[in-house]
Amino acid sequence: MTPRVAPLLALAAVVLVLPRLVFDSADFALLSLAVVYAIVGLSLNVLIGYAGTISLGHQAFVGIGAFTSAYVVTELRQPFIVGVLAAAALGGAQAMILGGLALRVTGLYFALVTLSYGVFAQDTLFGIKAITGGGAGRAAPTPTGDGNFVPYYYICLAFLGLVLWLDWRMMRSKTGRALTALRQDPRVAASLGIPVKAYLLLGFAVSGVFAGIAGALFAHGNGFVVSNDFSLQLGILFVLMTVVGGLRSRTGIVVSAALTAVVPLIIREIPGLESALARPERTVPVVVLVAGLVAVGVGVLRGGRAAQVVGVAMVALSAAVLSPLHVPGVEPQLEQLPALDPSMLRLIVLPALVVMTLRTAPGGLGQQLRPVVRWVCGGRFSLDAGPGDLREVVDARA
Amino acid sequence: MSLLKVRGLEAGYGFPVVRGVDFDVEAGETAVLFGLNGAGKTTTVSVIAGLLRPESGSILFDGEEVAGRSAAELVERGVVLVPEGRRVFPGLPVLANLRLGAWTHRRSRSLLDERLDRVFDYFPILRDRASQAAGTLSGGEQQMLAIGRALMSGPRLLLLDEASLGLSPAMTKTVFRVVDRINDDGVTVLMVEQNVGVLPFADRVLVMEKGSMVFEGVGEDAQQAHLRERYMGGAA
Amino acid sequence: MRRPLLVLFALLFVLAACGQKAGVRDTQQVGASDGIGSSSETTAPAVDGEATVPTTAALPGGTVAPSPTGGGSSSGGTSAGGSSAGGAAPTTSTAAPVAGDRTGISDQVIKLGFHAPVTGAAPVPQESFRRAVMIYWNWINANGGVFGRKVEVTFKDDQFNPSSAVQACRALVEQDKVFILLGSAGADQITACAKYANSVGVPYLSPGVNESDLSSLPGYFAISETYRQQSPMLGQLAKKLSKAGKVAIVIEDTPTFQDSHASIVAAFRSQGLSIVYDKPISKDASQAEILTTSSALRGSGADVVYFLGPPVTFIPLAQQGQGQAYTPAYIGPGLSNGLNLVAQAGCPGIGNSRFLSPFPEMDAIDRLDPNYTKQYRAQTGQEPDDLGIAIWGVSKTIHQMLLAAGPNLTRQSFEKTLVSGKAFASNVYPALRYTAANHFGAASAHLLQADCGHQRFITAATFASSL
Amino acid sequence: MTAQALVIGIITGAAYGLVALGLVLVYKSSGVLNFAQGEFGTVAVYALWLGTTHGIPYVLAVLIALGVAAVFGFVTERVVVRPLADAPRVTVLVATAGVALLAVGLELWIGQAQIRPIAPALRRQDRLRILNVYISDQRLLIILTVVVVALVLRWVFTRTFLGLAVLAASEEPTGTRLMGVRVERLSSAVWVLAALLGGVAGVLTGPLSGFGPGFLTSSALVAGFTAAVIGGFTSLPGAFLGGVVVGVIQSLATSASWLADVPGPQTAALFVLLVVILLARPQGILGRAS
Repeated sequence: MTPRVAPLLALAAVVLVLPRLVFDSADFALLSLAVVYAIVGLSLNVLIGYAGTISLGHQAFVGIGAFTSAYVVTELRQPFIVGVLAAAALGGAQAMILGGLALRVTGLYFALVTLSYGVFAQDTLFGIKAITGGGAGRAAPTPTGDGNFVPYYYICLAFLGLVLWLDWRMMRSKTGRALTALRQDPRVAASLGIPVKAYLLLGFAVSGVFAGIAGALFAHGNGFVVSNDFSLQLGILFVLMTVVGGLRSRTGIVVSAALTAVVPLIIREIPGLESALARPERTVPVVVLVAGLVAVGVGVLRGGRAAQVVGVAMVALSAAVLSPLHVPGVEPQLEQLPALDPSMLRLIVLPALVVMTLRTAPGGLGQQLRPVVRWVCGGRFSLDAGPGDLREVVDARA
Repeated sequence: MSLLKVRGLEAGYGFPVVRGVDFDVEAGETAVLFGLNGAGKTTTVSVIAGLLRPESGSILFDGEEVAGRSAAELVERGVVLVPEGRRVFPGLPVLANLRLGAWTHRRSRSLLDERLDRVFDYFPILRDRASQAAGTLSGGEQQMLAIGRALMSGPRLLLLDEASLGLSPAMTKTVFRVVDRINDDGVTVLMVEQNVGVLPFADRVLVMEKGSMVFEGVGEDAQQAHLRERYMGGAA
Repeated sequence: MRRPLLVLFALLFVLAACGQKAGVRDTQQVGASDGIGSSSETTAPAVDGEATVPTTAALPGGTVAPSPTGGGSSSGGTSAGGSSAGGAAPTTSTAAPVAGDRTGISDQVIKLGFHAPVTGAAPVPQESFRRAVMIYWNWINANGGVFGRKVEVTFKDDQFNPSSAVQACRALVEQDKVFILLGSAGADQITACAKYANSVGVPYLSPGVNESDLSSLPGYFAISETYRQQSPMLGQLAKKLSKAGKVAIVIEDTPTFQDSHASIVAAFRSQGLSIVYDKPISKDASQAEILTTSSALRGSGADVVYFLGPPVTFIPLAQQGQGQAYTPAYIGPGLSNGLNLVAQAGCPGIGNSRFLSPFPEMDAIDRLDPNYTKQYRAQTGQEPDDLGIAIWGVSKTIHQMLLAAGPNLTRQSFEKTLVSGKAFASNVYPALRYTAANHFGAASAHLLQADCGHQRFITAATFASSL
Repeated sequence: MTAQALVIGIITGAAYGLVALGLVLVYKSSGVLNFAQGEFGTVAVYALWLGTTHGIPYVLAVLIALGVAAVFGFVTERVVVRPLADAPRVTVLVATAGVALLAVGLELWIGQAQIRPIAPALRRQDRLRILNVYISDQRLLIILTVVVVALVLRWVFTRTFLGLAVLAASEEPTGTRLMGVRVERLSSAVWVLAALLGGVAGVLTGPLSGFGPGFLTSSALVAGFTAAVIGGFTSLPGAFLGGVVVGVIQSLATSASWLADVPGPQTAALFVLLVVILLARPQGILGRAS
């Protein structure tokens, strides 16, 4: 199959050129973050998707990269690229240590270890004042000059390209096949003569390197890092966005992670939505409206009558409230509610998407995008294009 | 009147497995359902036991329509399945496994003791193993436990799915003999089998092939040689 | 086909259809947020003073003219601004071209950037904050503004996280193009933001916190006493309050507070007090740590405890102390520990506390500035609170600085005015006088005292410089 | 000092034990690590807060709060857990983490980010004094609740048909269904019970030092999991004892002078404890080797 050139060019234009036309240069800080999140998603995908090991402490992986690079650049006065390399190295090293533990503690228990590790890193590792600046944090200058995010976005894109390429190479090599065998059945893999432990450690190392790179880019894009940047919530958010993207689907993960990061930007670009969110008395009906539309959609798709009826009722009710016609008694009640912040929306929308993903589309966004991806790669366009390996969404070596 | 009357049964898992199956089981008899792997035997008994919802067709148990009812309802009516692979509760002691069998009668302690005695009468070995975790029993003992557990609910129709699978010939014979005793004590039995050693105990023989019933015979009919060769894996 | 994900994304875009009501624009951007990642600033439409200012109607017929300096230096400017209100030509208002950085200044508006924690570990009440942000400036704007320019305040949430604070400040500088930056509370956030502001040449003002890291920044100005400056007075206070002469020091574990720690140790020593407990407390202390700390404090016999940290740590510490039958006099510098909200949550454990504060409490504000309560009620229809005083005071101080800097405002002329030796007395915040070498220009503070009978703080002394 | 740390550990650890009990209950009956357990509690505190600030009497507000938690648990089971019954357990873990995040988002929206005070059920602070540490009535109530709940649950699981059925369903759902047990109802009941336990944890611990969005998750979930691991993850009294161990370790870590220079000594101690236990005795201190 030869890839179709035109769509690839269009994709390149969307990633490289379109942001310059659509967004202010200041928005590139957030776009850079979107790229960073994409790298984090790919890193997590190596662990969950390829190695079949859950990590709920991935914010620690990222944080270690962030502080390493910040330290190397500000204290050791090394250039940015040295910082990134150091972050990648240290990220890989710490991941391997944790991987060593994963050899002894498996399945759900390992998930608990990573959970505890994430909190431990935030409180203890990132609290070492000499390295991280303690609660005051540490500066991490942006290599392209402070506030100059347009070139930085392209630097991040370059690293994303590198990570994607490494990931692709790895999965096409012996390592990829070994990891697949290992995920599906460690015992069979071992009996086939695959050095299970070595490959698992390698998987951790690769994931750690990716996360380290992401951390360094995060730090220098932020201009500043502090331990509170790497909370348990962030770790959960990382897992959720990766699952929504669809495990083992590079495209899906990149898209889902990027969307997660740029929620505030998306909301700003949708006319009316932001002001609706900022007005408490309008937020509730908007939420009800969305829920109603979703209910109708799901009802139509899955043939649920009740869902359709309830959905229509919700839509009608919220539309009545939102319409210029004043509904007496409704608004003053709702005014007591605070505004719904766009980034808070992430906390509500993403989990909902996760549940939907796990229930109805285990392949996640990647599965939805697969027909397009296949078409771009030169295949025939078909909505049913290869559902791929959907047997399980997340599998742990239990 | 037939205790179990199956008509036009269709079932599957998104794709059809059982297509238009009809058969009857008379009260008090032992029916044996033969067929090669993938013939739809397990699917058929799963539907009867309420584990799987049929696509269409009717299942009359004691004259009442039970197609699509839940397993819990069927157990209450007296239809109990001993599933393939036994599915005992490995972490629980044998006694707890048995007690759970009497879930539908959990309020009556006297009934419980009475049934326990009966099960121990059928399978004396279980009495010795009462406090042992079920997972530590041998395959044959687990099969006995699974049957004993099913008996605890006081079934009228006992469904046995591949009870002899993985058992030694001696153990198989033992299990068949006990099942025959259970039948003699008034419980109607429908066995899914691939082992022709069960034939001497069978009052009725059913044979399935590719999701359809291809043979239904009573008594001597079932012993025909060609059937033996085609569906029962040759000489036993 | 079941493609619910696509459907949902599509629905998100459908939302575009449910547009906004005419005339509804938010006054300030209160970016509540989740503490996740670093991208939480909201980017609502810029502040639109006129849209929501009810003041013209609410002001009692011009009886109260805002003249915080007490003298009419504003008249010339007003007419100049008025002439350009139509927005025709940018050059009409200023006779001579101005050399210097005029970012955030136009003939119509002066843009101020403000960051504060309304989410995160130790936030201030969001709704109360949102109400209060524009009260002072609405009043000024309705009465002609500052030299004819209306003052806009763009607010961003710093999530009580230095990293997010830098993000917020960067957005204020780059996207909203504000003239100066203002900080409110949270030493780590103020320090981080001030450093950033300094690196891009934007003046930064905040209530006084630490001096280390800030004293070297030419563009930073403290508009109240720093923690170090308050230490001698707190030493005197401790001496007065302590019967046993034993005092304890509990400071949140961050390097930012090193100078505060050194200064209070010195102040206690110079008062001849013996420091019987001196240990930092974690930023998010567990129940076990709080209990351990409070029982160790009790064991040490200290009857005065110097506390420096956010209310989220202070309140449980005082509560658990109370549970351990230990109610020392908590004293400290601070911005947020002296709020009524803290009294409501911390009483009776904090019953003996006294905090120095840059702003007075509700019992004294009417005496010092009667306009606050009036304006608050008139503009919001709600009862005023002390968080509003804090913001009112900052705004009033900035107003005086802007007036002093004159109509030809640039960042350079603004900073020059500040260090010119002029005094800025808002009568709410302490009087300020900066020099080129000293940007910590306050010399007094209010002393607040807990009144657990009414679950509030009362003003025990105003503008005190020693006790 | 050490003896005091022990007392402090016990009274703070009881709260962890309460969270751990809910975790163990769900794990025992469905093999799921429930990351939403903390949020069951936080949601209840928010309901209690809304109730009391709207003038509902305390006891009634508590009941409503527990009801809200129960409904939350029920909905979680129906919408999230049941459809994933056949999915790998880690998938369900991710889904419950999503539920937790969702709850935090809603709490932020409804209650803003503030740490809020709320009155305790019992106010007396100085009734009991052990080793110079006062133990408030509220803390006594927590300890009592944990012990009673642990013993009652243990009784249910070892002595009653219901408990047996729950255990059986976790091992062999099809087999259980064939015994005439309505496994789905059982699953609902377990999650409602776990949510109620979470609600009790929230309502009892929320007043100790105020609550904010996700407070029980951030303050007690990791500790609760560690406690559950110490208890072997299936032993209910073990969950309580594990909570106490975690509390004691935390208070020892806080007061240990040799740890004074380690940032976040409590978290570090917790992490080391978890790793050591999992490496040395994966079945926990009280758990049975399987």
